Amino acid sequence: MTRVTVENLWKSYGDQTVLENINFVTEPGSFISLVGPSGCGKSTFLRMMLGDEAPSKGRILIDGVALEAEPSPDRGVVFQKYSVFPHLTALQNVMLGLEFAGSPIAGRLFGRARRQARAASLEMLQGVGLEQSANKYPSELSGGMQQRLAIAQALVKKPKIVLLDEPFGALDPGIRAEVHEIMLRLWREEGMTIFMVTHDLSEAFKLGTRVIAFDRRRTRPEELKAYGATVTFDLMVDGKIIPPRPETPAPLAAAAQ
Amino acid sequence: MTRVTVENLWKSYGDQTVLENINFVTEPGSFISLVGPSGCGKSTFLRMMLGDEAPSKGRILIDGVALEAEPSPDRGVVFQKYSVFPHLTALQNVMLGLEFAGSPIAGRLFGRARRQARAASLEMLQGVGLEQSANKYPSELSGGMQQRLAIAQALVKKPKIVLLDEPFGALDPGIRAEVHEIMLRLWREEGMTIFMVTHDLSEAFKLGTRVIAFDRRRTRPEELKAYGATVTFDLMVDGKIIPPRPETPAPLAAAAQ
Amino acid sequence: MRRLINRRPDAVTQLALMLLPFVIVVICYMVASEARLSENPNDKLLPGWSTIAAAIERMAFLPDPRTGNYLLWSDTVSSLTRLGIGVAVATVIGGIFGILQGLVPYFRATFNAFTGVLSMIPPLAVLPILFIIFGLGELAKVVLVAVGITPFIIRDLALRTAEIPHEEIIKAQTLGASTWQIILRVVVPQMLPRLIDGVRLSLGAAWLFLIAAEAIASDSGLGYRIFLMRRYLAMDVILPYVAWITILAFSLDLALRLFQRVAFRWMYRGNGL
Amino acid sequence: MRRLINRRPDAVTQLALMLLPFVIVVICYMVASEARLSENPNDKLLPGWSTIAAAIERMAFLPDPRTGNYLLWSDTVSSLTRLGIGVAVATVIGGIFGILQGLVPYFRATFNAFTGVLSMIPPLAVLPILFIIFGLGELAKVVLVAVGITPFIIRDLALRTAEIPHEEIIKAQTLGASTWQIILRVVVPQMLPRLIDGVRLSLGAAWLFLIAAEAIASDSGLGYRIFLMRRYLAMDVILPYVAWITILAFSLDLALRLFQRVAFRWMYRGNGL
Amino acid sequence: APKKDFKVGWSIYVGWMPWGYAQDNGIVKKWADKYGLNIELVQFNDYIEGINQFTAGAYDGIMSTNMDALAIPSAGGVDSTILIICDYSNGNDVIILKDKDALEDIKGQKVNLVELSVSHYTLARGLESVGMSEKDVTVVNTSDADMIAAWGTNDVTAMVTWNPMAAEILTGENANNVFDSEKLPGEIQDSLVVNTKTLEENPDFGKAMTGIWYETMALMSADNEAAIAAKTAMGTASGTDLEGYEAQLAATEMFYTPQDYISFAESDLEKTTTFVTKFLFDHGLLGQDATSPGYIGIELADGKVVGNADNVLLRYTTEYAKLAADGKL
Ligand SMILES: Nc1ncnc2c1ncn2[C@@H]1O[C@H](COP(=O)(O)OP(=O)(O)OP(=O)(O)O)[C@@H](O)[C@H]1O
Ligand SMILES: Nc1ncnc2c1ncn2[C@@H]1O[C@H](COP(=O)(O)OP(=O)(O)OP(=O)(O)O)[C@@H](O)[C@H]1O
Ligand SMILES: [Mg+2]
Ligand SMILES: [Mg+2]
Repeated sequence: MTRVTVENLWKSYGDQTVLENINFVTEPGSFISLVGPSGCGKSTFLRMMLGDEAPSKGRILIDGVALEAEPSPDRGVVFQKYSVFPHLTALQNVMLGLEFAGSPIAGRLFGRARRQARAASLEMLQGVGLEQSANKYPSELSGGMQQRLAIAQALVKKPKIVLLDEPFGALDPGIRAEVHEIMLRLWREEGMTIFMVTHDLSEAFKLGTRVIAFDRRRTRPEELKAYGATVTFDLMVDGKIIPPRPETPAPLAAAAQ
Repeated sequence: MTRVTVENLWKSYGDQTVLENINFVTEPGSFISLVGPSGCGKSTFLRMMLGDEAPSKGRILIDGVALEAEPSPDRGVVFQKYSVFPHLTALQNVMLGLEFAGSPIAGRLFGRARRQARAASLEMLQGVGLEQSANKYPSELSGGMQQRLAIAQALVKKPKIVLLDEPFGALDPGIRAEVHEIMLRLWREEGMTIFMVTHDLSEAFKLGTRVIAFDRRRTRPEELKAYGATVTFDLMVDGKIIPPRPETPAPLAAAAQ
Repeated sequence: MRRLINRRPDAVTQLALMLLPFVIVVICYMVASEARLSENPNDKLLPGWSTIAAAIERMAFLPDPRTGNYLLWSDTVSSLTRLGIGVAVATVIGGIFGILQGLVPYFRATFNAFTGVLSMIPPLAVLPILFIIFGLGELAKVVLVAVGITPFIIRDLALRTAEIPHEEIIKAQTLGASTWQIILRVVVPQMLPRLIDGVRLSLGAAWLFLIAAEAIASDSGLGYRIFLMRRYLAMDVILPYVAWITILAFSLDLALRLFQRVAFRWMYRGNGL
Repeated sequence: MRRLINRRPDAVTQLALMLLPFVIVVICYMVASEARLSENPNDKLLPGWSTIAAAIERMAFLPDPRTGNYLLWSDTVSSLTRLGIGVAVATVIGGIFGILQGLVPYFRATFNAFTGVLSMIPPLAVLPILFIIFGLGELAKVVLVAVGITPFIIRDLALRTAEIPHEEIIKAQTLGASTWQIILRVVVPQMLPRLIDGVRLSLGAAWLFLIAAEAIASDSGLGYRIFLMRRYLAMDVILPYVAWITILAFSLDLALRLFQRVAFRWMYRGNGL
Repeated sequence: APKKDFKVGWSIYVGWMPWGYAQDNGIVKKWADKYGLNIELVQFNDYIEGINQFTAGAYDGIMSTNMDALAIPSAGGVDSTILIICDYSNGNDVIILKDKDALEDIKGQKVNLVELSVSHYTLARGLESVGMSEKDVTVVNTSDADMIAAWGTNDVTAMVTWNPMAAEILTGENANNVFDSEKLPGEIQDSLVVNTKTLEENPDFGKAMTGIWYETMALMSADNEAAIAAKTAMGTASGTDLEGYEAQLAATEMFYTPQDYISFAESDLEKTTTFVTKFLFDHGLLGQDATSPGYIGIELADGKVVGNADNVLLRYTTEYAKLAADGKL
């Protein structure tokens, strides 16, 4: 079980401050929804969680240890687009992570190791309902199937933390609900911590155990550069859907408990 | 005021039937929302309305006259993407339609005609709230601004019919609501007929005076090729938001009255 | 009347239109040839069909009295061998450098400017230097072809590699891939079809360099024959040779395209439903 | 230890790495030149710096005793004039045919296959025909350059034109545009920057054809000088000329890129917020 | 170990075709085997490229004119020896005018030729003979491969070129031979040039080459079927037929026997040599340091040095031909 601590985190690009003084601690096994207006820095935050970007100030700890400064298999990710490899079939996409671990030079498994990886991957595919499409290429899958594949691909490595950047934005409502179910089931089974960025508040509250909103506090044009977004509301959801109440941001301190 | 009659319309690509036996008549000044699952042929229907595709069978009449077999200025269009010209500023984008009409050879207006077109276009831009951005290129505008620009560009020609293909799909909820207001205002002012394809049922009911759903009646694999989608429900909305009731499709005949 | 832009020719018209410019060229040739031959029946510039046919028979279907070879075929074998090796070498080097330049920042910093400058040097101008360094044997010709097209292939592939969505590279890392594994399993398989595109684009230049190299030092090859015959203005041989080179170039291009389709099915399956 | 792929050189390292391959080439040259000169002080193949400097002074800064011209400059003017005219002609023809081929189905049906075949013919092989038709003067050189690159420009631009989203063309029609108006106001403005890309891509080939043409019949020009100097292995002149051509090619490319930035601001503004 | 492998370049020219024939018909191999060597004759499509390769040290011998030998390897500091003079041009290099028939008419015209080649030399000597100089014409460098095509264009009114192109052009009605190398006997020598150092260290190489040459010469100069067959093969190889090849031979003074060569080489070559050095010096072809036409010394067959005796870089030798004449090879 994993606890993520975000301490006094700032991020600027040049003289443009994007994120300002972000602080929170997550309970092990949390499902955290990140919401906020476009351009407020949600993806930037995820990139820092991944290690793809370095914070300008402050730090992120995982179970008390500063996180590795580059992407690693303990943090899985699903992007809105380009999340699966177009040149591999669904099954190959899922097996890939296992092959990387098992074969540093060839990047491919053979013989028994391969059969094991294959079995594990097929099971994973079954978990997301893609066992019928194991031998199809991503371009032959619908958007919803591609996102389910991306989830299977990320989860087969059993990461401690999963980062989702608007993973369901492109799906239509019916398929979206279906993927939500799969996501929740896997989260409960695996006990990992999930961060999910979404634009859809009802999705945020339906899935998250906690909803954190980023926004700028100061929006006067002359202040835009110097001040970034920070946590403007932070709600525990306790597993049931609560409608958004953006007018009463919970104090930061309450969240850190 | 325009009445569109769709009579016994079929469309196939090769031996794949996409649309099958579509029939309806619209009241003048209707705002028709078209909904249906992905791939059911909504865009294909709009392309036939545009004259970009020819029906395989049946016909479309506008005020009793078969429609021109190629796009013409009486039918404006706003696509989800690529709806404005990237190499023209917002103002130039709106003026373009007026310049085409006024200058067959040069495609540009000069002197007084130009000043008039400019004034009309600026007014249109004001109508969609873009007067501040008149001299910006589309790449400098946000997605919502680009779609508002596309609407202004289409409406400056005062088309009898406006066709919208998922025009607001890429916008986030706040901006979307804002563009809805603009769209409704312009529709009321101009009295044109609007066809809008959307995936969002609440949008369909919020904006439409009538909601038409396309779907396949037969979905057994061996039937997929031979049978296309047709009108599976058709509801008059009367200007207020009614929740979707897909389980009770209204009979075709009711709609045709 | 529909707009021109919306009018599509039917299949028959399409075929007729396609043939039209070729027919016009042939007619122009015939008229000009006729005119010149009626003035001077020995004119070599625009020989008549029968002269050309005789030349084709001599070059392709009768053994050369001196060497006993069928010249057209032995020339073709020589040229294609050189071209093939040169292009293969360029492909391998271009593939390796292109991918590394596109992917590894240190590699890019080192070689980007250098390959940029290299690609601007006109190889014909350094031909003498190449011949001096690589001698005049087959090696020099192969090297000229390779030197001529490698910088282009590198630059093209480096750009394409840099276009791989950053998300894919991040994703591979979250799956535990090392740099080497990323190259092997993520980048190379996706870049192979692009590399073939790059090779196809540079085939024209490759032919050019091959012909230029064969013009200078050789005793066989399509370019050699053309330059030898040029001394005598033997257009009855040159024209069929040019046509033959054109056919070969076309077939090579087609073969590469077909290979791409067969070998990289993932690019052509489905259409992102 | 981070993955190689995630490590970025800082600005100073970047500069050092960039210079590295150039420095290595220079050192290799110096060593090889030193070695040859110590064996034979008159060696012409790899002249020392002082010999090269003397040759540069002679060609660029002293008038030629026979003609009174400063040879480097008069050669440069000749070559750039030919190149410029040839490329300009190719650009105009390529622009017109490319756009029509990409946009108008009837036009495409007529010319697509033809330009495809044309682009496969190696222009060097048909030189004699070009000479007879266009003479041996400046015209022939300009024509060779133009003939050499036009098919490529046409094909490139036709592809790019066909890539214009169908939605834009439909949209223009719903705004009442005729085919001509679509070409004038929608297609041409968007294709001009692509056309410049096409020209940039074909500049390398243009230089090649220019040098080939100048090698065949000329009395001035950079290619003429190189091939003349090759007659007695005057590498002290050839090397600076090659470097100079490289610099010119680089500058032309840069100039076109800058022009593109200035003239087509819409392509570079914003980033699709 | 002593050097065993030798490479010699040749290019297509009437006087050098026998080398290709010797290679194809085992004569080269026979003589190479006799001396335990490997000799490879390589054909250059581009004559100058071969000389450049020789100068750069990639080849041990090359077929070259005396003038190019002096301007390229010798001026490039490579001490070279003319081992055999195969022939001299006796009408092979021709000044051709369109529609005019006197050399004087060339004044003011553009003249297409391979600049700095023997054609250029022929032009210079021709102009001299009628009291003009190069200033009276404009020289346009034209690739030898394109001379015939160039002649067909309206731009071209005057041309200097060599056989077989000259013969082909002269078949046209409007082409007139106004000057040719028949008037410059012995000045344009087509020779086998070898690296002096290589020759000194490997006399067997010189012997083998000499043996190859005179055996081939004996074969082709005989009056029998074999000679006809040989000349036919040489004609075909140079892109023409027996008749065309015979016509070219007519404009070439071949040295069929060692004696022919020895008596030519030991005659007074000093005068011809001076013409050549002057031409080269005037065109800046003796190197940047050259201060006079005699800057590079030329050692004649009798040991006499023309020009700078401290800088001898081109040598004539009849030593090997004498062995051949004496049957001592
Ligand atoms: N590499 C970069 N260089 C400079 N500015 C950047 C960079 N990446 C992001 N930004 C800026 O940082 C801000 C936050 O971007 P980010 O992508 O994190 O927003 P977001 O909250 O994910 O928005 P969206 O909801 O639209 O995805 C934006 O203003 C963006 O322009
Ligand atoms: N040019 C074409 N050739 C062949 N099939 C086509 C063509 N255009 C569309 N189709 C097919 O017709 C069907 C309907 O496509 P259409 O784009 O109209 O669907 P849609 O309802 O707009 O879907 P979406 O909601 O995803 O936009 C699809 O199965 C599609 O594959
Ligand atoms: Mg984002
Ligand atoms: Mg659609």
